[in-house]
Order: sequence, then structure tokens, then C-alpha cells
Amino acid sequence: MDNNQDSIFTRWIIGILRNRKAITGVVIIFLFIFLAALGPFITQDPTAFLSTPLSPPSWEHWLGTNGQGQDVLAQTISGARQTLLVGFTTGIMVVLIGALIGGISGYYSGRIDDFLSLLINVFLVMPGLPLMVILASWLPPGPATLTGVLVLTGWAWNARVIRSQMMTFRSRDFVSAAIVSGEHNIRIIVLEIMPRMLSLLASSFIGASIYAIGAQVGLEFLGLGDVSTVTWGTNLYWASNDMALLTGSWWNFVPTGLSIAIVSFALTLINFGIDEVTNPRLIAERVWREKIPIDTVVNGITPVVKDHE
Amino acid sequence: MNQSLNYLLRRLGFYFIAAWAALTLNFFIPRLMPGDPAAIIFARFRGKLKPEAINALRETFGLTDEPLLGQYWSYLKSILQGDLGISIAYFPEPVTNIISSALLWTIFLAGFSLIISFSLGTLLGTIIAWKRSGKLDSTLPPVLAFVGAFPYFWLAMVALYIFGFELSWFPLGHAYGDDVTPGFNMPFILSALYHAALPALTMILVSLGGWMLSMRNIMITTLGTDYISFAHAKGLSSRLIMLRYAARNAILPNFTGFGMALGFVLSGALLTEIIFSYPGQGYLLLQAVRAQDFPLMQGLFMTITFAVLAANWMVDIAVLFFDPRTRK
Amino acid sequence: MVAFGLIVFNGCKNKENQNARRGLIIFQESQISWVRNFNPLSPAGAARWPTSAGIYEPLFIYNSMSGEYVPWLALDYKWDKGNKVLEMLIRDGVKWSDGEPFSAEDVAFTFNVKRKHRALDTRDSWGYLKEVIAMSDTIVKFEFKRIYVPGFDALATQSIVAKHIWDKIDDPVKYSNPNPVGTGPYTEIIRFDSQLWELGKNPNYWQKGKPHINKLIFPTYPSNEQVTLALLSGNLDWAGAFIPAVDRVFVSKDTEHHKYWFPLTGHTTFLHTNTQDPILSDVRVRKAISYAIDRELVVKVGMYNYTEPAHVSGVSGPMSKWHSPYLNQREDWTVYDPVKANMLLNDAGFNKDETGLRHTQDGHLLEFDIIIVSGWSDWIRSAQVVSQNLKNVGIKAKVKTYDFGAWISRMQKGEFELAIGWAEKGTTPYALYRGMMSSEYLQPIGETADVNWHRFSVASADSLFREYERTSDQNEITEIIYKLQHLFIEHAPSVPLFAEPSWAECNTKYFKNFPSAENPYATLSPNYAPENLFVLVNVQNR
Amino acid sequence: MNNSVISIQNLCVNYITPGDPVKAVNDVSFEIQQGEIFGLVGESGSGKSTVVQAVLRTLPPPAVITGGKVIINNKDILSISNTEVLQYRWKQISIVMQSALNALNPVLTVREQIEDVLKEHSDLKGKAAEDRTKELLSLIDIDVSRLDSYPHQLSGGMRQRVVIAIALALMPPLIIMDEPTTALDVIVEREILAKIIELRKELGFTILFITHDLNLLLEFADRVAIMKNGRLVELDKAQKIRSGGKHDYTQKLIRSLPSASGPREKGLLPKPKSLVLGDQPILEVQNLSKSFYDSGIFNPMSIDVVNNVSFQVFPGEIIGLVGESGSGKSTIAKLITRLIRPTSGDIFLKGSNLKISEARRVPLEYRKQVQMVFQDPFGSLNSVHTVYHHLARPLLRHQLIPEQKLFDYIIEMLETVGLRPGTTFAEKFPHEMSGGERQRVAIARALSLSPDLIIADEPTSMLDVSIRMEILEIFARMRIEKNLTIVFITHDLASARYLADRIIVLQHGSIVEEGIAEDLIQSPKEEYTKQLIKAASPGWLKSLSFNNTKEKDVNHV
Repeated sequence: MDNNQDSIFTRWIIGILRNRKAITGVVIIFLFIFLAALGPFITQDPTAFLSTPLSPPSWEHWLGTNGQGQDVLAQTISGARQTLLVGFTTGIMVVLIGALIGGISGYYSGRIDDFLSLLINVFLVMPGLPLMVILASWLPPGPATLTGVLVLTGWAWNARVIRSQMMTFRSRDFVSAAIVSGEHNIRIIVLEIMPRMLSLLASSFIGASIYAIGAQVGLEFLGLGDVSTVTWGTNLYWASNDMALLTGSWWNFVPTGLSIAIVSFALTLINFGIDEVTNPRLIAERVWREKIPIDTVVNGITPVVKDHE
Repeated sequence: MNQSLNYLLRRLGFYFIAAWAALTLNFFIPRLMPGDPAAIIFARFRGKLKPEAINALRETFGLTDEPLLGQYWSYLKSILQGDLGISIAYFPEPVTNIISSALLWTIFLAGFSLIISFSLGTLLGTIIAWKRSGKLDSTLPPVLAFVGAFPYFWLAMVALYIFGFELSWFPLGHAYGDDVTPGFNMPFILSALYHAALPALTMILVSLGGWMLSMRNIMITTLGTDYISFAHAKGLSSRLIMLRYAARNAILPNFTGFGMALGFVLSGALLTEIIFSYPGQGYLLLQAVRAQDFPLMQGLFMTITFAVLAANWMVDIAVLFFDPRTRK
Repeated sequence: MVAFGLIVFNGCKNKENQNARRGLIIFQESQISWVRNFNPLSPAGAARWPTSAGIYEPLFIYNSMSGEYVPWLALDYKWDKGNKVLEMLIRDGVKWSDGEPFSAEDVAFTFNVKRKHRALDTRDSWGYLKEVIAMSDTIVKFEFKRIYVPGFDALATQSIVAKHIWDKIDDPVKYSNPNPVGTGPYTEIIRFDSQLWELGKNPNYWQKGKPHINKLIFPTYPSNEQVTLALLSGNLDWAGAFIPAVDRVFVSKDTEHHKYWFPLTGHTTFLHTNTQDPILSDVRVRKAISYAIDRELVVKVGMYNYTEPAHVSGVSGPMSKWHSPYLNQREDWTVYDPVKANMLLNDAGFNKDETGLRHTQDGHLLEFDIIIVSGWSDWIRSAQVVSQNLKNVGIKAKVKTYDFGAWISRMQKGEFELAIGWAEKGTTPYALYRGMMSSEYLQPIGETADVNWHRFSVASADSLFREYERTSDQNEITEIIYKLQHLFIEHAPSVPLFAEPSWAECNTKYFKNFPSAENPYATLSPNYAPENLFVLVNVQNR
Repeated sequence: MNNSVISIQNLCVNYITPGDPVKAVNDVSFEIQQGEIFGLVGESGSGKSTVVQAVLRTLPPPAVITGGKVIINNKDILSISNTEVLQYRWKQISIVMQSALNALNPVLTVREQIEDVLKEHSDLKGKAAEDRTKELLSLIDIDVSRLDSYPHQLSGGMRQRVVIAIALALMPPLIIMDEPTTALDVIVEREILAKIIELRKELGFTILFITHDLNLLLEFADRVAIMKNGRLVELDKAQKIRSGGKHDYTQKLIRSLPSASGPREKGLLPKPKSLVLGDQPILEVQNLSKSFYDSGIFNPMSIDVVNNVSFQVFPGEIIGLVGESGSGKSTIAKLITRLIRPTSGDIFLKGSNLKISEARRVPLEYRKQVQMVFQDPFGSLNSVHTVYHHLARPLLRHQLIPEQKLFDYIIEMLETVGLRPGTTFAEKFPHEMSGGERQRVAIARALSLSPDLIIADEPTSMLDVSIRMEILEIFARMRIEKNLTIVFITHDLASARYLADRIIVLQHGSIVEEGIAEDLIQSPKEEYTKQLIKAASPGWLKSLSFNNTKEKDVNHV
């Protein structure tokens, strides 16, 4: 029944797809995922020591080689794999944990909430980066550690947002109605409330992924990741190690830096899009602006457009 | 006023619990780390591991075989007395000595840029939310979002290379010039500002967009409220409505963000400090971690946590001051 | 914002640090803020460079370039009573920087402080010393518990502290010695801020007319990248930092003044093979691994061609004089020879499957982890090359990085399969071979061993070590070392990778007479104390 | 001679959408004469508020004024410059806004908000401004000590008075009152209206009064205009409208709510021929109390919301719980449905407690037997699910109907509550239905489990007046057809009078008075009940505002 043409999901998805910002973001992200997935089949071996170190872009190596004579294009493309994997895995886990803890905390009031919201708040005020640095240096480096550390330091923010939205939904009548009809609490959370939080969950996921990509790259740049793997963070770590800036070999750090920026920006665009789609006022206002002469728009004074029909 | 005192005390109670949680975490994490700091130091300096020497050293470092709980108690006790122990990497310097100057520089740099970034971002957010049709609203958010999408250290390195190295507009590092004497004198203050300028600018650049967007979004919600419509109906001037009615309300939720951000910024200054050789505590932390200098690590983590908690409490007080609804 | 504008304007004028040329600006240790500690005995090594060799001085300085001990605070030494007593003749006329005279009393006192505070005895001198006595103002007698000639190095290179100051210090372990009194060329702390400190001349230095430069300046730099920037912008005169592509990054910017010298130290970086591992215990496997490695590529990729592939003997550069003349009759096991590697592995019973990977007899994949310290990028790069090389002969080797603490703990406890690491260093190859093959430091897996991480010993070597320790005769010593080399090549206890270079750069715009390949009076690197004392007293203003 | 304060001519307002624009106001014209009270009535979506906001030109996006003139002082507001717009606001027209409770800036004091207007539009400064501010407060009977209070420190009624004071600050010729009392309790509403009428007499301004409640307007308006779907359907003198009006819609509005006093109208809301109640109460509430705690270090506060309430409900009975906001009536509903736990007291269903009162987990059996209909029909349905889902879930949960018969049963239920054809409605989402339709779905959901007891918590207060009676009809009919027992919770004494058999009047969490519905209406014993009845009866304004005049005597005669 829920896949009816007018289902709120369908409308939401259509809204996103029609949103210029969101669709741009989605296309970029899929492009990167596609490249990352195909990477090993279309590029040279990113770890092979192929050529003279720090040779500039050429036909043989489109983006030149790095300080060890490895192909930068191949490194950039295959670096996307682990970076995006860790980023999105962290995003999903942060949302799941946030939804679980924030959801339970917001749904049940009383002691459970007291305890969980204290937990959330404690993690919120705990300085994340030092904790990350300490944990990342302690655990064996690798994607699992990175994910774990990023989730541990990043879940609280989402849990807090989800908790507060859960609390508003919790007091809504449709939840009371479900309780009165004898529905299980878990079922109410999962079937009744979570679908209503879809856009929050989606934008939380995106926000958490942006955070995870950024923080991950930062940790790896500090040498706290597994620098023997090829990721965007380690690419930059090596670029800095080989002093790409001082040798003037821009091709060594620009492609990866730009890729990170484009992916984060694309995710931000999707979030802008979600924001616009979820906020009917923004859509209405945008349409309104497009359809009336610009010079009549003044804050707080309704325009008079007499020939408008 | 009783109500607000009550509120402040309750928040304070929470911060105590948070501080305790952080302290506890702080105690256990290093102890879970593999390796014996004394052995590590010997290995680093290529010494020979004679048990007598190791034990003598362990003793002077205060590493005992006491049961964990006992260690935990004495740890809490000494922290309450303001004793953070002796650094291992900087042996025999007390941790407090090492941290104090670094902390000041970090607070100066991070606080300086956070305040500028927050004020400027909030102002820009207010303006673009108000002038929705302006060019500013269609260009500024995406541009800043794009700039903010770059990894911070990447931008900072490029900025340092271009503006510090190639163009020599800014110094390459350090908190003040070598030719000035630290103290309350004009050359030193100017030099400190000059040295903080580039790191601060990069920090502001990447964080500005966030503040602007969050203020813009809250402003837009606020602009939809009845009291704004009512203010419009009252025929008040645009500026008055924008600042006194809309921004004045919209800024309140942002304050909380400000308190949180202070924590992020204090610890996030780590990358800035490394790239700009800034003598703050972020880099110290990294070094402590690498040298397995537990006491220093703990001390740094603790001071950062406490700084964040204190900042949040001040934000609570500020909100109490700015938002009459919180004081009954 | 106005302030910014002013500051920027102000900044344009002040590109280079004009005041700096009153002194030599040095980078030796990565720091972000200085802590005032000038305790030369400090066990944690937390004292500021150049405390142990600059403010304080040792009795002799080993010059790695010439391979000789140069008399410094002592003039001469002699072994007595069947090498059980060592007597040193102390230099006369040396004064402490506070004007007090220096004497043999100070030397004896220094060693006795270490005896009292075992935490200070990082080189375990009192493991073989019985007594240190000042016989007169100029003679110190070291009495040994047992004959141990190699112990000379630890005694000769000990920095000597002033008795009249230090006998008032209750706890020399924790003493930070903020205002040092030393015999060295630079002793006066002119300025000490958290980001910069300055060290001035010793007014009473015993080498007349030296040092030439008024003061040394130490700014903080946290990373090699910062150091490089400072070098390039002329804000550093002397540094001991690793710079990648140094010709392109550094020299090319000012070929006249930007100099570097990365001489080999004589020591070697190893790919340690844990010989307690059932597979690696087979010498054929260890040698196969060695043959499989393309050291030229390792050196090129991991070390920017700054060094050379390891010598069969495990020592090179200034240590080459110890090479046995019979080496050409021995197995050249450090060449790149995959064919031989494959042969050895087939021989040992590890056969390739259709994917080209080898298996043990009971069907397990032949695979190892190479453990490296995270962040030690040259080694990580090298390990990556090794891993690829090994794959070519059918061995799967995964590079795993660990934090230093975790790594050293695994190494010491023998909880690794393959690892890149250093080996014991000394003034002769004896130290290396003892670390490689002596049972003295052998510990079972799980117990902490400070050397011999790969856990190998051979009885014939043990007797050679005992002989070596008892003799002070140069010919005997040489003979023993030749034999040890042959044993090393035969048993391949661990796989030498490449010769270890030292890092040093200098800017000759304002100063001259730095050591160089043309004038190798010492190594240029400030990282080698007390050898850097030679540089401190010889560098001059231009 | 034209002594109109404002003349609206052919006003048209569009809401811009991605598709065709929505005509919110379509060709509306009327004039308001000096000194009159002009009433504008309409239900939600009729465009009445749009008209007044268009007049002020404060309509937010996506509205555009597309045609017409608004003439004040011989000037067309729709063609003057933006600066002129700002100047005419408040000087010529002020407004008391719809949701007046939110119209005050929460971070400014009363004084600051009044003085902002004075500063902007007059030359009053310093002492003079303060004096004027104090004067305004005393006009609306608020103590001067409240001058430096923040809005949240004032009660709803006081906030509304402050907004009126702001509207009076410059004494404009026309004051618009846009549903100024909708969010207030009846008694407060009546007091404020009386105050407005009194002030008008004293100060002589003109009022444009906007409301959805025609009966309220007929109490005091001189002329009344009725709007529907953006158009004016009727405009006439109040007396004429009162006597029936011309338009069908007008008549429907007039009949929408009966009076709480006077003789009972016949034919409204059928009752069973004979009310035979069992002896055994189906629901018994004993000494029920609920307190909420505000923990604090110095002054832990406990607020008693429900205080020692006991009553019985017998099978087949409709009992009305009547009270204003804060009376605890909704809390009682939540307690009986066990959405919250009582602090003390007992709830018995069919004579047994079944651990209902104290259990954290309520027995499923109880969930089947007690159902609830909520106030907000949109909020009580989940927008992500279809009507079918809403009805099917509880049935599946309680396994009342075999799955193959589920669909037919649901269709039948929908048609029972008047949603025909049921198959069409089953597939709809909440946002595709009107408020009345949604409430019918909610009732069908409650009925589908064949519960013993239905708690209806203000089931009509969020609906347009014209369909309220239809919804109450369903309850009345279902009671007869299915012998339902209903606890009907409302703030509106009149609807309780017609639907319920017995009425319980609540105030501050306690029962004030209890009795057979008609008896209670005709001869209330308590003063509070009397007040409530009076407030809900026609002619209340006279009885209030004539308190101090000689006409009071006339009334007595």
C-alpha cells in the first residue's frame, strides 16, 4: 500500500530528484562511487613503482607520478575506495547508533532517558579530536579502527538531534493512537516514527559521512591511519611527506584534495536539496521569487503584481 | 532568579558528571595501551634494559604495580589537588608547566578565530537570510560550502605555501617573532597578532560557512514566526526587525553551537598548530601520543575537556542572560 | 580587519630574520615548545640538545668519519692488569663555565652519581664497573668487575658534570638543571622562551679562541616540512632533517649556499626475521627472502637514493675498513636474484600454486606480516617494495603499521614475523654481530629482549664474543670481526636491507667550515652527539 | 458623503505554486464605515485572514496581490511606495493578530515592544513615551508593574491585552482584530471582548473583526460579511444575518452550534429512546490524581494536574467531561487510556483493575476495550500510512478479524462512519482528505476494535464549525447502534449538553459539579458552572458589559 503514487516517500524522492542542487550532488557521488568500484579495472596498479618519482602529467601518467613513482591518477581513483567506504560506513553506523540511542532516549522518558541523554551529552562535550588521536594511535591502524573511532566520537551529535525530534514525535497524537491500539513500542518506533524522520535520518547520514570523510582524511594525514594502504588521506600524507608543495608538484596533492572537496561539496549539495524539499516554505518561496518581478520583492511588504494571472 | 540559579547549578552538576566521565576515560585509555613507557624510552634512546634501571625509572615516573582501582583513586586525588604528574617525554618537567603556556596560545588562536568566525558568520547569515533575493544568498553559501569542503590541513598548507613562503606576506610559523620579548608590550602584541593572522584566517575561512548556514536556517525559521509578521505590521523599519526581532531570537540556538564548537576548535587547532608550527597544545598532544607520554596526554585531554566544559557553562550563563525565557 | 591589514603590511618588510645572524640557528629535535632541561644525565633524554655535547663534554669523542677516538676532556687512556683496569689521563687547565677548575674528581663523581641512581645508568656501565676513583687531579682509575674491553665506549663518551654543583643536588634523576655549568663551548642560557632559546659562549672555554660564533639559536619546528620551509627561507643555518628530493627541494633554490651531506653511518637497516618462527627458522627461507629483495628499488623508492643497498657483511661506509678480505669467497647473499630465491624456496619445500603463491607442506599459505612503526615513512615505503618483491617469489607479505609503543613491545617480545628495524650500533661491527648472534641477550618469545629481537644465537659466535671482550689488541680484534662476518653470512640471522645514512643540511650564506664530503672532519649531522662537538667548535662566521 | 475608513475594491490575492496559482482572495469588495464594528466570518481556507493581511500588505511569500484597490484616506495602499507602506501601517491601521499568544517578541519586555512602535511612528521620547506606555497598560487593566515583564511571564489573556495595547498605541482610525480570542478560554475570551467593546465606546475607533465563529460575532458586530473559498458570499447588517441570512452557507453556520442555555432544541443529536443503564459501572475511577514534578535543587515543585477525581461510567452512557484549559480533562483522558500513569488512585474496567493503574505495561485486553479519538485529526493519523494501514494495524494486532476478511471489514467500517465509497478512502493518505474526513477515519479506527469504551478528547475543536455537528452525530448514532459507552471531553458546554447524558464540570483538576446533562444546564448549583453556561449562551455580552450601567436594571425587569 505504501508504494502508492502519493506516498510521502515517493513525493520526497521525486522532490529530491527534481531539486537541482540535490540531483547534482547525487550524480557526482554516484560518479565517484562508480569510479571507485571500477578503479582497479581501468587504472594502473596504484602501488606499483612505475616511473621516475615526481614526474609531471604526461600521456603515460595523466596526473603524473608521486614521490615514489606511483601513478597519481590510479592512486586518486583507488584512494576513493577505502575513503568512501569508511565515510559511508561511518555515516550509516552513526545514524544507526544515533537512531537507536537517540530514538530510545527520546521515546522513553524517565530514567532510561535520563541516563542515555547524560551519555549523549557527555560524549558531546568530550573533545573529539584528541580522543580520536589517542584511540587511533592505540588501536591497530586500518579501516576498521578508523570507522570505530569516527563512530565513537561522532554518534552523539546525531543521537541528540534524533532524540529531540523523537521527543516531538513521541508527543504527537498518532503515536498515542498507536499506543492506545495496543501496538508494541519497538514497532511504533520503527514503523510509525522512523519513516517520519526519513529526511532527518538522510541528512544525518550525509552530515555524518561528510564528517567521517573529513576526520578520516585528517587522521590519516597525521599518520594515524594505515599509511601502507592507498586512500585519499594517505595520498595526502605521502604528498606532504614528499613535500609536494616545495617540489612544486601540484599534481601530487591537488587531485586528491579536489576529489575530497568535490565529494564533500556534493554531499553538502544533497543536504541543501533535502533541506529545501523538506521545508515547504523554502520551495514555496523559491517558486514565488521565480515567478514575480524581482524589483517588487521587499521584505515584509507583499508585492502587488496586477498583470499577474 | 532562584530558578536560574537552580538551572545553572543543575548544568554545573551535569558538567561535573561529564568531567568525571572524561577523567575516567582519560585514566583507562592509556592504561589499555600496549607497551611500557619506561621500556619505550629506553628503546628510543637505545639504552640497555637492565631491570634495576628500568625499575628505578618506572618508580620515578610514578608507574606502579598498584591495583588499577587504587591507582584510579590516587589519580583522582592528585587531579583534585591540581597535580597532573610528571611528563615522561619532558621528564622531569611537571605536566602543568608544559601545558600552561601551550594552552594559552591555543586559546588565543582558537578563541580569536572562533569569535571572528562566529560573529562574521552570524552576521552574514542574518543578512543573507534577510535579503533572500540578493546575489549574496545565491553565491555566498555555495562558495563557502565549497571552500569548507576542502580538508582543512590542505587549505592551510596551500595558504602557508602561497602566502607565507612564496609571497612572504605572513610568517612561516611560530606565535611571535624572534626579535620581541614576550610580555605586555606593543611589539610583542603586534607580533603575536601578525603570527596568528594566517592560521586564524584559514580557520575562519573553513568554519565561516557553517556558522553562516546555521544562522541563515534559524533566521528563516524565525522570519516565519508570528512576532515577525506582527513586527512588520507595526511598520517598524527593516533594520530594527532584522536585528532586534529576528536576529536577536535566532542567535539563541546558535549560542549552544558556539559552546560546542569551542571544544571542537580547541582540539581541532591541532592541525593548524602542526602546519603553522604554532606552539599550542594540539601538537603537544600528538607528540605525547607518539611518545606514549601518559601523564602529558592525560593532562592535555583533561585541560581541553575542562576548557570545553567551562566554555559551555559560560554559554549557559550567556543564554540565561540573553534569553529571558530561561530565567523565570 | 584593519589590524590584519597593518600586520600584513608590516610583514612584507620582514621577510628574513635579520637579527638571527648574531648566532647560528640550528634545528635538531622536533618540538613545538621548549622545556628548560639541561640535565646531561637525564635518563629520558629530555635534555635540550646540545646539553650532553655542547654544554657538557665527554672524555673522548668517537669520530665516525675517521673511525677514531679523539681525546677531549681526557688526553689518553691505558688498559692495565690484563684489561681489568682502565686509567685515563684527564686534561689539565680546563675550567667549568663558572670559573671553577675541572679535575679528575668531577669525572669520578659523575660515574658515582650514576652508580647511586641506577635510573641514570642507561648504558649499564655498572654492570661491569667495580669502582671509579680519582687517583689525582688528572688521573681517573676505572676498576672492572670483569674484563670487558668494549665497555670503554660508554665510559669515554659520558658527559661529565661538575662535582661542586651536583653534589648538592638531592635527586639528579629529576633535576632539570635550568642554569647549567659545563666545560663545553656553549654554556650560557641567554634566553629561554617556549618557542626559542639561545645559548651563548662559555667565557672560560679551554680551547682558546673557540668557539667562533657568539651564540646558538634554537627555534621550535614540529615537522620536517616546517624545517624545510625554514631552511629555504634562510631562517635555519644547520639542520638534521630528512628532506625528500633534497636536490630539487633545497639545493636548487640556492646552489651556492644550500648544502647537504648525507654520509653513510656504517650501520645498516635490517629486515628482521624472527628465527623462532617455524618457517623463518630455516636459513634457506631467510636467504631466499634476501635474494628476492630488489634493494636498488628499495633504496630508490624508500630512501630517495640517499643510500646504498646493504653490504653482505651488514656494515658499510666508514665501517668498510672492517670488511673481511675473504668476502669474495663468501656467498653474495644481498644481491637481487629472484631465480635463486625461488630455487631456495622450492628446495625448502614451499611450492607455488597456480596463482603463483607458495604453500607450506600442510597446505597453509606462505605469508608473513611485516610490522613497521606507523609514521616512519621511509621504512613503510621500503616495506611496500619488499612486500611486492616477496610476492614475486610467491610469498605473501602484508605491511602492518603499529604505533611506536606497540611496535617496540612486539619487537622486544619477539611477537612478529618480519619487521624493518635497526640493529645494534657500536664503534666496531662487534656490537652489530653480538646483537645478531649472541645468546647473551637471547630471550624466549614473550619475554622482553632489548636486542636480538629476531632471537638467534650460535655457539661458535658466543666464544668469539668472549674473546673479543677480553682483548685490547687491534690485530686480534680485527681477526675476530672477520670470523664474525663469515658466521653472519653463513647463518643469515636477519636480512640487511640498506646502509643507514645520516641527515644534515646547512646554509653557508653566513657561516663556513661545516663538515662536508670534501672536508669530512666529522659527520655534519647534529643528530650524532658527541660528534657534533667538532662542528660546534669549528664552524665560523663568514 | 463618504465616511468610510477603508474601502476595499475587487481585491484579488494569489498564492503562487509550482503549478497554477491558487486564488486565495477572489474579487472581494467592502467598505467599513467610521465607528462601526465590521465582522468578517469564514472557516479555515476561506481567505478572511488573507484579506486583512493584504490590506496591511504583510502577507508573506508565496502570496501576491494581483488586483483591486484598498483605499484609505483617498490613497490606494496597493499603489504607494514601499516607504509609504511602512508609514501608513499602525498609524492608519493596526492589527491584533490571530495567534496573539505568539505575536510578542519573546526576548523583549512589554515596555520595549510598546516603545518600539512609539519611537518608530511618533515623536514621543523618554518620559513622554513611558507615560504613554503606562497609560496604555492602564487602559487594558494591566498593572504598571508588568511593564518590564517578558511575554512568557504573562498569562494568555494578559498577553492578548498587551497586544491590544500595542494596537491602541497610536490610536489609528481602524483596528483589525484577526481571531483575537480563539486561543483563549471561554471566560477569558468573553472578558477580553467586553473590554474591547468598552474601549471602543470610550475611544471611538473602528473595528474590523475576523472570526470563524459567527455566533460570537452576532453578539456585537454592526455589519457582518461572510466569506467562503476566497469570495464574499454575504454582506449584511447583523440583525438580518441573525435572523437567517440569505445564503445557505450562512444558515449552516448559524445552526452550527446550539446554545448552552435556554430550552433544548429538538432534533439535534438523537438519543436512544430509553436509556437503560446497567447497574455495574463499565468504568470506575477512584481518587485519581496526577502530579508532574519539576525537579530542582532548591525548590522541587509538584503541580497537581488531576486532583482526587472519582466518577463512574455506566454501559451505554455518554458522559461529558467539561472544563477549560488547565482543568485536567485531557489528562484524565490520558490516564484512562493509560498513556500516562496515575500518581495515585485506581481505574477499574468492568469492575476489575487488571493491574491497569500501576502496571508499566498495560494488558493488551485493556487496549482492545478502551479506545480513543483525538483532538487533532491530522496529528492522530500518520502521514506516511494509508487509511487502510491505520485501520488494519490494530485489527491485526488484536487478531480480531481473520486476514482474508480484513479488507471487507475495513471497507464496511469506513462506510459506517460515512466515508463512501470505502474502497476509495482506504487507499488515501491523510493529506489527501479534509479535516472532517480524517476525523471520521479516526473514529472508524476506534470503532473497528468494538471497544467497550471510547474516550473522545475534544473531537471537534480543531474542525470547522460547519461540520462539527456532523461528527457529533456519528457518536450519537454509534451509541444507539452499537450501545457504545463514550467519555466525551470538551471545553464546550453546549456540545456536551446535546451529546452527553451526564456532565461532569472540572476546574483546576477537581470535579466542580456533576449531574444529568439537562438538569445541570437548567439549574446549575456552582458559580463556576453558571459562568460557563452564561459564556456559552447568546446575549452574554449584554449581561457582561452592562454590569455597571443602568441597562442592567432593564434586564432585570
